[in-house]
Amino acid sequence: PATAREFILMQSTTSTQNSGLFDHLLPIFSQKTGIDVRVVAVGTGQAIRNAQNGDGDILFVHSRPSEEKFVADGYGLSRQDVMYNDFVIVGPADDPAGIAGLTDVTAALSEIATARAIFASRGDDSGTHKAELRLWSAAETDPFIGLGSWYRETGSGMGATLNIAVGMGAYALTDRATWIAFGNKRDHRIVVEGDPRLFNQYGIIVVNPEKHSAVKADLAQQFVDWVVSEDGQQAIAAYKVEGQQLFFPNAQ
Amino acid sequence: MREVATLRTVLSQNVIDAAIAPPLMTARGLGCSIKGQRLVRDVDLTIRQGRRTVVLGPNGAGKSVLLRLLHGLLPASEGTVLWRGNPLGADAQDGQAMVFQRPVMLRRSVLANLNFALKVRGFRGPERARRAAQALEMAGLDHLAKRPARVLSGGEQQRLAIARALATGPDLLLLDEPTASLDPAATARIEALIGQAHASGVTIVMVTHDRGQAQRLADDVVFLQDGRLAESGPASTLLHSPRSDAVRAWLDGRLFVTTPQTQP
Amino acid sequence: MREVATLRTVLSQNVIDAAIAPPLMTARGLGCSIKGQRLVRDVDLTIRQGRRTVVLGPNGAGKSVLLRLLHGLLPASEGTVLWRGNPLGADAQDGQAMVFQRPVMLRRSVLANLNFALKVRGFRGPERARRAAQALEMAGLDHLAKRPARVLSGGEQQRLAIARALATGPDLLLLDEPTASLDPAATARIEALIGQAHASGVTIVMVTHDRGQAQRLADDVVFLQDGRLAESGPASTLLHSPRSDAVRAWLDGRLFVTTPQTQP
Amino acid sequence: MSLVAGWDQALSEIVLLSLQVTLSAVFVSCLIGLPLGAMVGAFRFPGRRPAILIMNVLMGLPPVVVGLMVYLMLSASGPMGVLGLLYTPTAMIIAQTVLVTPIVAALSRQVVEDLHQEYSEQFTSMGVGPLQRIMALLWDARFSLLTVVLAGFGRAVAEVGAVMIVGGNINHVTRVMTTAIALETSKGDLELALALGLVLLLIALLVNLVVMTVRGTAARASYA
Amino acid sequence: MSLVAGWDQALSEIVLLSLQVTLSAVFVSCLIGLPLGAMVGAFRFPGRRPAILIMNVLMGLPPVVVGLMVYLMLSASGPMGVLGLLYTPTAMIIAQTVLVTPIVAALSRQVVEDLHQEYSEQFTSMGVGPLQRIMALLWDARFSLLTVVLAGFGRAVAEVGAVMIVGGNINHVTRVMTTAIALETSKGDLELALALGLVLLLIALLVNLVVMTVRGTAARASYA
Ligand SMILES: Nc1ncnc2c1ncn2[C@@H]1O[C@H](COP(=O)(O)OP(=O)(O)OP(=O)(O)O)[C@@H](O)[C@H]1O
Ligand SMILES: Nc1ncnc2c1ncn2[C@@H]1O[C@H](COP(=O)(O)OP(=O)(O)OP(=O)(O)O)[C@@H](O)[C@H]1O
Ligand SMILES: [Mg+2]
Ligand SMILES: [Mg+2]
Repeated sequence: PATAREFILMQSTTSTQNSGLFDHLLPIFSQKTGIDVRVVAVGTGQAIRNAQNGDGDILFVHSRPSEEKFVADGYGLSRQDVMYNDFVIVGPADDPAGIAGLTDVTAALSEIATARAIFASRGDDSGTHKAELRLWSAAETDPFIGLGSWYRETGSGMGATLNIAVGMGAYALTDRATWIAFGNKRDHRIVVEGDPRLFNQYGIIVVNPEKHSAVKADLAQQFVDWVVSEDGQQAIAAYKVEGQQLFFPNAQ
Repeated sequence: MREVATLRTVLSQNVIDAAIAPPLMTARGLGCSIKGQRLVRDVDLTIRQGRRTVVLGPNGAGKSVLLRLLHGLLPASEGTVLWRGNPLGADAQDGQAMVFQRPVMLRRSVLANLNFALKVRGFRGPERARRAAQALEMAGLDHLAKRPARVLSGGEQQRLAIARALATGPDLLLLDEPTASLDPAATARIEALIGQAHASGVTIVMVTHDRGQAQRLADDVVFLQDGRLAESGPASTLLHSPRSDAVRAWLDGRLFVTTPQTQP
Repeated sequence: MREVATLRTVLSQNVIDAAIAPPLMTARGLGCSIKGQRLVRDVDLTIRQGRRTVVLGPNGAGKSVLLRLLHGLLPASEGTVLWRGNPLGADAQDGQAMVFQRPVMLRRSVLANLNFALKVRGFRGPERARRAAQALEMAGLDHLAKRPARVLSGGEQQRLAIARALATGPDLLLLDEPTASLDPAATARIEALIGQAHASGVTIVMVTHDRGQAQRLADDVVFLQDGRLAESGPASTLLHSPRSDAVRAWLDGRLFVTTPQTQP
Repeated sequence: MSLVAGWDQALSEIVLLSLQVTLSAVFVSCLIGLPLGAMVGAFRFPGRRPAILIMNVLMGLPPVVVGLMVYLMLSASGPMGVLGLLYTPTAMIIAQTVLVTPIVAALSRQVVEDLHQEYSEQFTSMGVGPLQRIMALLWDARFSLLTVVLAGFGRAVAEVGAVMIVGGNINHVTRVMTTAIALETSKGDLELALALGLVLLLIALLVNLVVMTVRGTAARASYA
Repeated sequence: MSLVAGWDQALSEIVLLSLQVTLSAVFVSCLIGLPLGAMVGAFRFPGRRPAILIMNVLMGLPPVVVGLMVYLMLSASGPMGVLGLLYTPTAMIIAQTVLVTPIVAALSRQVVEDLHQEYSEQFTSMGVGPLQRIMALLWDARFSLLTVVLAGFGRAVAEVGAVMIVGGNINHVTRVMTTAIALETSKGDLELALALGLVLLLIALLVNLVVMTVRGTAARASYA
């Protein structure tokens, strides 16, 4: 339907798409500007790679070191914070590691390792996966000693990993937005939350048109400007699922 | 040629007299239509135990269709066929064997074709081997036993088909132009085999275009034209003093390519 | 039966005298082995323009294989075949038509089978329609023109195959037992058609098991046994005073089922 | 199912795109694969066995790999980037065509070869040229080839890996049934995913029904 | 390719699991699909046309849907949860079997039906029973059926959607070539993904070569 209209292409991650944020946010922007935003939601690595190849005008992911490298390598114009949410650890109701209610994520992870309770890791170098690995090292625990037994690398996206975690009664690290929007919770629930180290920052980058002339940097910049503007930030804050706010705008 | 004789000795004494021979198969008002074409119609026919019935008629008269009807391969659209007194059922082919006008060979060796037919009829072990060997000899195909059946020459295939049918020891043998592509010697040999089978009590229904063959082999003759029975009766009367024009014309070699069938 | 006459009038005057007829096709030392079996060997043969050559021999002698070799369907393992003076090449079948022992019908109607053959040989429009209609009439199949060719009776298929081959107006016609499953009248008619084609200059090579037919049609006779040429020559000499035992035995109907071929 | 029912317009958009992409891909695959299969099935030529081998192997072409290859071709930094085809239905058609063509070719090779065994000598005798031969074989084998084409359709309509990569599953632009199913699955909405799967099967059923009806009519017509 | 070379042990583990899962699934699919296809191809019975339709439609069964259905069956809260099969190679074999069986059945139905047209009357005349008939048809069509089986193998070996869901792509447990390719793709390591894809095609090539060699030998033996 958008044939006659201008559009930009955004490379983003499956977890962001699965949260439903884009379905809320993008129509508001399109209404306002007449620009459609087309989202390709893939793994973080793939999103960055696609953007490097020039197959996108905007990169919108949550993996700060990779984003900064992307800009440093000249693929992006500049990186801006947009919003954050937080990671949580979800687990089965019977809580075999006995970590429910803990607010110290490293302690919780150590408990999981000690109890050899099954933990489903994304294992796909995504933003969430990298955050998880940082937490394990903060807990001074090497999960890879349990690789193949209690530490399971699913090598899949967030949703698939949650399906697997639910399917085999495993713990998993996920972002709150995905979890709230997730439909196959069964008797899984959030067991650990609230640790400041679980902070999850989203950043947005306009792809550098000097690398790829087809990049619509002007239109992309319009979107970025809007998303970090008062309007855009409010729209983000207004997105709620089951009464809960999923993302917290924090653009400077 | 003693093979068929050894194959079936049971009935060999009581070659039954024509007049009192009990009916083995009876067709009443038999008809067959396929997709609106009436290929065969109004056929009344009695095949008597131990007799040789020869079916004659021009190309396209319905001879092969009739054989298929009797053998239970085509469903009758009209009328009935009684086989040993009972309507043709799932066991229509029990005790029967048919040699098709165009022999169908499995994609296997000559010997495997024989073995398959024998296995299906329940022959096992040495008995099967014996019968297969006998059939090979009968067909004169010993030297080709291991050759794929489908590369055999036309005549060799025809001989294999006949041997395969005889090997299982049927009570009723339906032969559709079995010697059409045989050399004169093989034809003579097959005729002799048919004679022997007949002598040992096998009932035979045979289609042929060869007048001489009909004269040599037929006890009874059935003459078809345009799907109808033009005439039928003992060979002696029918072939020598036919009543119908059709048979007379055919015997004179005057019955030319059939005219368009009248539509139903 | 005027159809073939009208089909080919070009050469009808100069029916060529046997002695001086130029060779149309020549085989020298021709042999064919398949998977180690020598099916045909050492065949020297001259097919003369405008003559009718009849190939005789028992089942499995290699008659069909020989026809395939001459027609360029099988590669010669030994020797050569010259067609109009040139070795058989990609255009081997130009000007030739063959009727196979087992007719192959396309999965189409009778008429479509004729039209396909004509189209392939470059006939278009009204000329094609004319020839197709003529062929239908020739085969006596007008009333079956729209029927799928593969449900025709055995004899009808054979007639269609002959008509299909004649329709394209070949110079050389190879016929493999063309009347094997034809009724007497159809046989007579096909023989007449072959005679007419011959009269109009078509060269004919024909396999048959029918001694009478050979006598009626043959100018030259080739007798094969066990893949070898047992004897060849003018029909008059060969059929009446054969030199070889094989031919004598065959003529007497004594040549029984071939013995195992000696392996190469 | 009520979920599906309440989703009318978006669903029909997705269904139509699915059909458009799949049928186009199958059509192009047949244009290439049927003659190719018929050629390899009917002709003897040096390298024929390797050709058959390759066609058979390519039936196992992984969709993700095909997706990646087409992506790299069409990507802005790829050789055909200027065409701007990435993340369009055209890209999805290309990817599916690459995937389905070997299936159609390999299977029709087998079907045509079986038929050609019967026709071969007759055709050579008649002087049937290469093109006529292929056309006649394809025509006479058409009823058997239908199953081959339906196998190709099945592969295309169910395929998600390749279209996901080159189409991007962009809402209102390149979202088709399979990518929608994958999305709902990753959202954990398994019921909706299954319901969509059912709809997809219904579409396949419909296409098959149409094909079978046409086939039946044609078979009857070819008799008359 | 050096990436692949340096990855020796992990790779061989994945390759072996891929082969194990795929070959098992194809084997079971043939056990079910070939006789089923032959039955529908050879016998006339009420409901035959619907049966053919269903088999053809099921060739378009979407892998993700199959994955979900098997997932729901095998999941802890599903009817067969007690077996604890989810996220094991067995689950992957089940899912692929569900996917491949209709392909084998539908295609072999066509092959057997074509052959049976020729054999039918002869078999009935000989009194060939149903079981013997099916066995004989499958045996005599075996060379054509090989292509069918290879099509099934191609589908199974390339399949990712179903095994991803029921296997979970768990490192050292259920990771196979296709899920590894998907993973590397999602990581953006397209080169490694493509290299793995190449390895997968090599595996398929190998399997096809073995099959073709066996076929060639058998064809020669069946002649002698
Ligand atoms: N399945 C079918 N559908 C339509 N017509 C058929 C079918 N089978 C046979 N026919 C037609 O029925 C007629 C009789 O066929 P049949 O094979 O019985 O002839 P026939 O007497 O055996 O002739 P021939 O001596 O040539 O073998 C033929 O005209 C044929 O075309
Ligand atoms: N492709 C092949 N492979 C092996 N053997 C073959 C092949 N084709 C024919 N033969 C054999 O070659 C021999 C000659 O066959 P051919 O068909 O030429 O015989 P024919 O003289 O035409 O006999 P008929 O009168 O029975 O038709 C036969 O024994 C046959 O089994
Ligand atoms: Mg007949
Ligand atoms: Mg012959």
